[in-house]
Amino acid sequence: MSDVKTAPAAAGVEPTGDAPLLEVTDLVKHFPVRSSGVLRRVVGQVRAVDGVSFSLQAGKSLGLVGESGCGKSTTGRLLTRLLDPTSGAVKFLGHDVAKISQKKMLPFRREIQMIFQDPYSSLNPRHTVGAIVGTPLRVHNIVPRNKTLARVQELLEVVGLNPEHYNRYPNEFSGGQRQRIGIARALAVRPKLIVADEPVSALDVSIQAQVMNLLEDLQKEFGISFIFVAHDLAVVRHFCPDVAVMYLGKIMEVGPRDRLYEQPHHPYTQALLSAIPEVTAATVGTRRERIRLFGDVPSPIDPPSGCRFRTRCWKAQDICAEVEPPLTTLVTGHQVACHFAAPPTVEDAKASQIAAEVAASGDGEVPLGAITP
Amino acid sequence: MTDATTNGRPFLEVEDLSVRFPTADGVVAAVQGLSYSVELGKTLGIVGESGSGKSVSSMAIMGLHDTKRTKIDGLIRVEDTDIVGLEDEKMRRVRGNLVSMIFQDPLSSLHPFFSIGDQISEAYLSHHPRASKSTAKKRAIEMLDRVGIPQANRRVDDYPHQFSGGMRQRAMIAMALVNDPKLLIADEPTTALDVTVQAQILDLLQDLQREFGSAIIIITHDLGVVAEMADEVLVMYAGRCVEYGAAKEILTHPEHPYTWGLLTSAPHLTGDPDLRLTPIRGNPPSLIDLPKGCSFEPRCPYANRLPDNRAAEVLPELRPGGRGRGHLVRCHLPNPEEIFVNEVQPRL
Amino acid sequence: MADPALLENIPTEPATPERRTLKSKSPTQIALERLRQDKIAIICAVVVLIFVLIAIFANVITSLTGTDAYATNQDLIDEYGFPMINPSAAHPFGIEPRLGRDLFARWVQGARPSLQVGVLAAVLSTIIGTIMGMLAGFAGGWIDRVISWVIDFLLSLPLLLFVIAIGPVVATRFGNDAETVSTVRLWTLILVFAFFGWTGLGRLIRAQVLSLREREFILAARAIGVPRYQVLFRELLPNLTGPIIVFLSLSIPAYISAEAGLSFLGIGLVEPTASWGQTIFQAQNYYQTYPIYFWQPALGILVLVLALNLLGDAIRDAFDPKTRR
Amino acid sequence: MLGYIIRRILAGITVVLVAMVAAFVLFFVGPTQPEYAICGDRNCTPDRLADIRASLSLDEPVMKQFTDYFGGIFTGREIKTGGFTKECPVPCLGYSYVANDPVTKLIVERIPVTLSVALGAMVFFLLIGITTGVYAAIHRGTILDKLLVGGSLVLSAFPYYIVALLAAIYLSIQYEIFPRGGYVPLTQNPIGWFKGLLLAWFVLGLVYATQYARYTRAAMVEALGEDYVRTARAKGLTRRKVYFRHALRAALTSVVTILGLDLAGLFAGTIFTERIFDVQGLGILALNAFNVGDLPLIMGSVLYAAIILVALNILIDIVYSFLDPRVRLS
Amino acid sequence: GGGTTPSDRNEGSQSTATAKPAGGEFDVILNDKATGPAPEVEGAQQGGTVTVLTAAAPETFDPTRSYYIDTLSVGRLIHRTLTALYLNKDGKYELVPDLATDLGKANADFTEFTFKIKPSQKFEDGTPITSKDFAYAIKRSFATEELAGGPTYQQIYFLDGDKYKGPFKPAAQGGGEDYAGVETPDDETLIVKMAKPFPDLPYYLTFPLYSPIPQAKETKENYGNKPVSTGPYKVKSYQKGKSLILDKNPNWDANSDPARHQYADQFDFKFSQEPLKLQEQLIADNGIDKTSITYDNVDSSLLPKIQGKPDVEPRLITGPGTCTTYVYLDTTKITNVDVRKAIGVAYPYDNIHKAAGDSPLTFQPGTTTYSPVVPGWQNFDVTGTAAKGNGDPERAKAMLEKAGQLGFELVWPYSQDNPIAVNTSLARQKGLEAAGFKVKPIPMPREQVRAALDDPKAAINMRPSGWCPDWPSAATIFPAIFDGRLIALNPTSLPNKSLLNEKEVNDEIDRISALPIAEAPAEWAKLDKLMMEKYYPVVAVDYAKNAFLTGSGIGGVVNDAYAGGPDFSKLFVKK
Ligand SMILES: Nc1ncnc2c1ncn2[C@@H]1O[C@H](COP(=O)(O)OP(=O)(O)OP(=O)(O)O)[C@@H](O)[C@H]1O
Ligand SMILES: Nc1ncnc2c1ncn2[C@@H]1O[C@H](COP(=O)(O)OP(=O)(O)OP(=O)(O)O)[C@@H](O)[C@H]1O
Ligand SMILES: [Mg+2]
Ligand SMILES: [Mg+2]
Repeated sequence: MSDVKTAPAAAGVEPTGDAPLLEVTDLVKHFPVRSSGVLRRVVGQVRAVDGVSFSLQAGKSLGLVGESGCGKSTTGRLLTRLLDPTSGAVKFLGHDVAKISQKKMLPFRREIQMIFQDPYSSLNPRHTVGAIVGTPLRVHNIVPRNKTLARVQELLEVVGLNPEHYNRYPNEFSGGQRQRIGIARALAVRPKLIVADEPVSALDVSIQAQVMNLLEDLQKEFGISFIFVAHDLAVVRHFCPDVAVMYLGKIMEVGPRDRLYEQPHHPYTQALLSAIPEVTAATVGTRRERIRLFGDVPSPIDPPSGCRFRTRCWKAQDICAEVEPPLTTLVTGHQVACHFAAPPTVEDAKASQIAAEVAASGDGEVPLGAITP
Repeated sequence: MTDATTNGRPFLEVEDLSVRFPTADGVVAAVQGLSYSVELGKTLGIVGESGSGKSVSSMAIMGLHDTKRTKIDGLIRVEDTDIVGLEDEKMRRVRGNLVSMIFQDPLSSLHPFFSIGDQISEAYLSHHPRASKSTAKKRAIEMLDRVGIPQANRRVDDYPHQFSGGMRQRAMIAMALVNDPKLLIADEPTTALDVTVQAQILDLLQDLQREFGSAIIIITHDLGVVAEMADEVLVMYAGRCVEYGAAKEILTHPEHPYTWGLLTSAPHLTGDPDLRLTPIRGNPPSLIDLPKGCSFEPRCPYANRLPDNRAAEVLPELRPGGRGRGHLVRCHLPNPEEIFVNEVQPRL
Repeated sequence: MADPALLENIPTEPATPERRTLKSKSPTQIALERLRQDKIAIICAVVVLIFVLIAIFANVITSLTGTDAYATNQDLIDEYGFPMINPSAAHPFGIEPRLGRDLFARWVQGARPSLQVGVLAAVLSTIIGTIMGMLAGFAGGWIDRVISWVIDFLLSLPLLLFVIAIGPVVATRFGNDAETVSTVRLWTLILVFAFFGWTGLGRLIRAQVLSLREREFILAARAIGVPRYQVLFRELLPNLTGPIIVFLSLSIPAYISAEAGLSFLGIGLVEPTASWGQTIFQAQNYYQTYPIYFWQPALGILVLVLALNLLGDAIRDAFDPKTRR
Repeated sequence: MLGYIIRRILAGITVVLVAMVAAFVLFFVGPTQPEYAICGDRNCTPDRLADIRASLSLDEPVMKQFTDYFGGIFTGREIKTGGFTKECPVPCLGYSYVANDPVTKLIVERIPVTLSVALGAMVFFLLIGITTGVYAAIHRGTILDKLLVGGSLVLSAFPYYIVALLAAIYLSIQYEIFPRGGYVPLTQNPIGWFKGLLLAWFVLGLVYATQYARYTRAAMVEALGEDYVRTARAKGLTRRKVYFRHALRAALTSVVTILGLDLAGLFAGTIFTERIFDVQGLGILALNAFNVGDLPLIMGSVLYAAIILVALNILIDIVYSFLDPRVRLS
Repeated sequence: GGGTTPSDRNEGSQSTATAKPAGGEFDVILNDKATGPAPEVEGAQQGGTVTVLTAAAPETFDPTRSYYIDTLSVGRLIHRTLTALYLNKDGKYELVPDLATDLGKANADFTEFTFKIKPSQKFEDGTPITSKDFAYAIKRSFATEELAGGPTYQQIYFLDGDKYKGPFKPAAQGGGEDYAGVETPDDETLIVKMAKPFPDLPYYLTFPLYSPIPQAKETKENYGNKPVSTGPYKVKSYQKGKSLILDKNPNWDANSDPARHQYADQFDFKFSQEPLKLQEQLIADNGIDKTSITYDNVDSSLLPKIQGKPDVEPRLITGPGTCTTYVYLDTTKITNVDVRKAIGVAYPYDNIHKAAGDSPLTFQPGTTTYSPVVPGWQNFDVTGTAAKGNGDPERAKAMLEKAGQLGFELVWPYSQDNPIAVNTSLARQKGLEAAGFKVKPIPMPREQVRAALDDPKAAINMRPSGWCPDWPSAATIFPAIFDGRLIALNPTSLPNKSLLNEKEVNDEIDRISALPIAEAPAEWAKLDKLMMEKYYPVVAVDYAKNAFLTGSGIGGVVNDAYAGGPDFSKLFVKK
């Protein structure tokens, strides 16, 4: 294991100046939607990621939360250049990753790695564990061929797997063990940044904690930075000092976790937090007064004008439909994109429930300004 | 609320249920010696990690196992009917009528080729053979409306893929409730959904229960969900019940090390984020050659506190918990309460 | 050593001496090990191997047994064309009606062209189909459209009729002695089969690649920086072994029996190549009056086909980590 | 959907055109000598050979023949054949060299025959194949299941020609289990039509049925494992409904795609079946055309086969989209 | 005319037989006085349908285009002609007047013939038959470009035969309504004029080619689909290559027809049948097969299912055919007659027959250029092999050595896709090699074999083929294939496949051709012997025999050599 630590530093990517490890500015990714006509014209865009900015210092971790389809994975893939951004910049140590030619990407690939959500589909079922973990070593020529076996076994040990399972296939492992294999693979190149796309979502709670602890330890041990994507706010809170909440391709609220979880200013963050069922003596057997959201997430092809959340927001007023609220820094030190940013109150829960009832009795929508807090 | 019991007995009684699958590798003992009961108007939560036999046991209540490939022993009594070994046609009349079930993944559980309305009416028609198609369709629209699908009369002809995840699960619920069952088994109904949607669905289930007074079994691995929904909790591990009792009791004063593990391994929204999580070490055992002693022994951090090799050698009986009140626990540890208060609670 | 906390809760077994001798095994090695455990597979492999050896050493076998596939023994034939002798040491399977050639030797010699056509055409079409399917599925865009179009195009040509049109024509371009014509015919048949035969596999592979392409392990490989062609051949290809092996094991017998079928249209292989298909064709009228003539090539094909099929299934299973025996 | 279909049709047209060009080129590359076939064995004088060549325009430049031919399809043309000049209306596919009849007529005449064989066999193999496939899937692992799979292997190991010939001899001639083969138009005598085709349907159907049983079995096994089948059972549906409405419906989609190609093959003619069971359809027609180098008929056959294939491919896509609403709307 | 048999057995065939052929058996009785009706067939019954199965696929039933043995014999059911050939009860052929009142009156040098038409004869539609209809048929027979495939003696023998192009072409191109070779002074009289003596004309007129054709019903190339009938049967339906169904013709006058019967109600011809299947059908004799018959020769591979089986063997009808199998030797390339004879001596007759799947039922060894069914036939044996056994390689070798030609190279083509052809070629090769020849068989696609046999420039020197006389006269043989002047007349094709050009032979052909029918046969026989002894242009291999199966429910089955099988008109269905 000590070998891993002293592995030669990655060649090629030198930091320029004192740039942060990662700086994302106005990142946009639109997927074209084509018509079904003869010409297959582009008739629309799935605005999967629509202007996301944040930065990350070396050794730190940023959590990315949000509901399904809000663009978390797409962001992750843009960072690792598995997708080319429509616009915007991803600066890694000052180099714009989005503009490097595919051929020159190799050194960067060594610096930015990825862990995937699904431990079943992220491992090639026809490769042995040895081959899976050995691939990055081979591709980046990290160790001579005859040393690969030993190095892979060390990596397996680091992630807590039996090194003698080298010749086994992934399907012979449990979900948690597979996720460890995926982690060993990402670790093999000793990256500076790991984009973890929901690495524990598919795991059982008991196993989830094992993997979380492992990631935590690895981060401490090797000083790796993480972009940690998840939909579970508790998990993100546990792992990341900074958290960004996404909704429909945009960041709604971002900041240090204490502020964000204790003083959520965005109605959406508030709704998310209140929706999480918790085991506390207080909750057992009784339902809390929670914020209830109505309706579904709108289509990213045609997002609502102005504030994207307004169609489900009990606070929404006319201005929300007209002006898109910018991400503004609050006194608490975190940033929120809302015209009516305010800490949660008991009235919010009530108002949201009224709105939900209005929606249910009507056609599923609530007119703007119908509920005034 | 309606009378909680029929003939003074709980609506559903499961006694000493065991489900085994003979396979090429050996006999998989998916469920062993499981007993519990549910009363009308009450909710039972079953928790446990993947593969602990939650689904298998509840599918046994529905009679969904392939009788040729499954060995089911014990007693399952629904209302007045003994389900085990019931002949096919009679069982069919119970399914979806007296007892119905919703599943984890609403997309794969709905037939992709039939419209939502068709699938709901079909469920209605199969237990109301004399009803006309249009009645069935009206009933479907009514149910969709009831579960909160906006513009139900238009959406009834949509196909599952045209629904969002939350709507699909609502449709599943509508389908399950179309025949006014007295027991609804919800097998991880929200695992595939986002938290906000999960909250909507859980609300819906509670509303419906309040309205119809039916019994609910909710299967989940999320203790938070159990805490919000259940009156009673059954914790399963490796096919056996390891702890059983009132929800409040079990969630606040659990006595089985496995339950402690479940509580300590999940991060919480409040509390110190820098506090290290305490996972349950190791992996779940194979159900083919279970250790003859306590199945949790290999992963139990407290097993070594027992004298001799008892944990590994002797299967612990389900015994009343320290504080009584119907709390049952399957553990050899003599002083679980003490350990919980002193060693486990601080980590929460 | 890293922080011991890393290993907390994980029961690590102590390093055994085995660890030192552990070797990295390729999937093929693992599959072979598994195959060795499979009795049916071994039997089938032996059967196939015997057939292959017979095909390769046909000349040796005939000369060892003192039989000759080409020498006529018309003195042993009666005036109605029927053999006047029963199978004997000199002619273990008896002799052919009409010309009186030794049937055993012809059976042995017939294994060669039959297997040649079957194996070569199947291997070629498998290679073409795999590459085309992978290209179309992975590259997408216009490459996909072109390949899909070509597949449609080839499917729309009546294969049989083109063999009829091409076969005899090509042969005569190369020479006019029996040997040349026969060899050219063999190769034409192989190439035509391969050229038309890959489309089914191509489509299948394309569909598979389309779905595999979305799997996260492909993303993982790209994230690591695995070059494109390696993604194709190292990551995707092993996941296609199932359909490829099945196709191969089904198409070898299909081509063998297609060659036999073509003989009925007068466009199969030609003498002096004594293929099984050719023999069945000539023997069809004798199915009741001289059954051994008809049945020996028919049984040859039958046994070979069954063995190949079962072997194919076994190999596919051996390569598939999911199937455990 | 409509746009998609139009796109498919356009692509299909290019396929058909290139297939015809290929047939044309192949004909001129190969030393086919239709004049000999037409001239016959007797009295084939050099003068007559030259006459025939001229009357078939074989002495003209290839390019001109090609443009004449294709022009004829759209505008019609006059054709000189066998000493007579004939009007050939749109769509003119030329006159068969040998039969001296318009190709269109020859093909159209045979279509009912081939369709009768193909559709009847289809009914047979779908019925037998799908029911046995479903049965085997439901009872997978049993001896019957294994027998079915093994039997289909054995059957596929023999050249089809032999299977069909022996079936004809044993089943119909020696033991008279089936009526004698032979095509009688349906419109003329429905019973005769049915009797005459029965054995052909049976044998052709059986050979295909073994394959379809295998496809269906595999698809059914997969479908039976799907969650929605479990849901169907949980709703309290009868077994029959679960298997046939829910599982089979899903399994059929994959069978339908294969069916498209197979049907295209059958519609283009089944040479051996037609020959052995005395139902001469398009297969024999095309075979003879290729054998004697009857260019217009070859081109006609290729055109027909290509159109059938393209059309069926498109049709299958449409059918598929009706079976699977996910395809329909995306 | 002539060529090969309909079944295209153009290569090798046949073996030993018991019957020693002797001369004179098949002399034709010229029965000028014969009148209808034809003598009853023993046991004949009315009604029923006769099904005829065959692997062949006749191309057309246009009388003008009928020339294959099967279309000719089927044509005789449909068409009546001026004269007819009839096989009588005693197995003798009679040439009888049919629609004509006698066999025709010829002038002294056989260049003009006059026929009187029988009165009140009708077509199937009831319109009366006149001499114009015969004249039109004659004119139509010259339209060989439009209606290809028919016999062409008229172009050689008839007046202006080489110039006139038939009624479909304009006069400018040599066609038109007017043809000098035929005159019809009135509706009963027909005068036909020749360019050179043609005593055999009454034979030639038995072809459906010269059945009356009503010009009003002319449908040109479609006429064959529904020819207008004059015979006992008319076409009910015809599908090319598939089936032909014949119904009774109510307007046929039995009393005027000395050569035809009308027993069955219907004839159902089924073409393009699978050979093995059709033979099995007749052997099994079940259901409809009981009233079926075939004219295809039985395959020797099936004989064990027939011979010695009391229920099958009697239904195998055998008898002589008309064809003779030869190997033409290119006399311009194998110039030494002794070498040619050595080939005949070395020829592996038996082995070739075995290889070809022949049996004693399908051939009889033959050593002459025509067979005993031709009047006047005389046997002789130039090679001394009797065309039996496997030749005498030793003697052949000695002959070669004597001629100083040991290792002489023999080259022939064979069809690579036809196993029979491949097998026979192999047997031939082994036999000839044993005698010290160098041998080079060339495999070719079927079409090319046809072309090579017909191509004077082909690099081959042996052409395995055969010949069949069109009527019982050697006049359909020598002038057609051994006349040396044919070579110059046909620079690119090869009626004379031996390229034999001997003045002696040519002169004899001219002389004998002008002799009356009664005198010619003996002369032809002499020419045959002379030609073979002196020039040996062909290896004569065998005389074909017919051996065909019939269902048990069919009566009146006799082998009619010139009908290539049964005489259909004699068939009846047993009740
Ligand atoms: N290749 C693509 N083509 C078109 N649309 C896409 C593509 N990939 C993603 N999208 C769309 O972009 C949006 C964001 O997708 P993304 O996968 O980033 O969401 P996510 O936040 O990761 O969701 P989840 O929690 O379900 O993983 C979705 O609406 C998705 O449908
Ligand atoms: N048909 C079967 N044959 C063999 N084993 C089976 C079968 N069905 C289930 N099992 C096994 O029974 C055990 C219990 O399965 P079950 O589905 O009840 O788990 P679960 O508690 O519902 O888990 P999850 O949370 O993953 O749904 C598992 O180990 C499973 O592999
Ligand atoms: Mg995602
Ligand atoms: Mg489950």
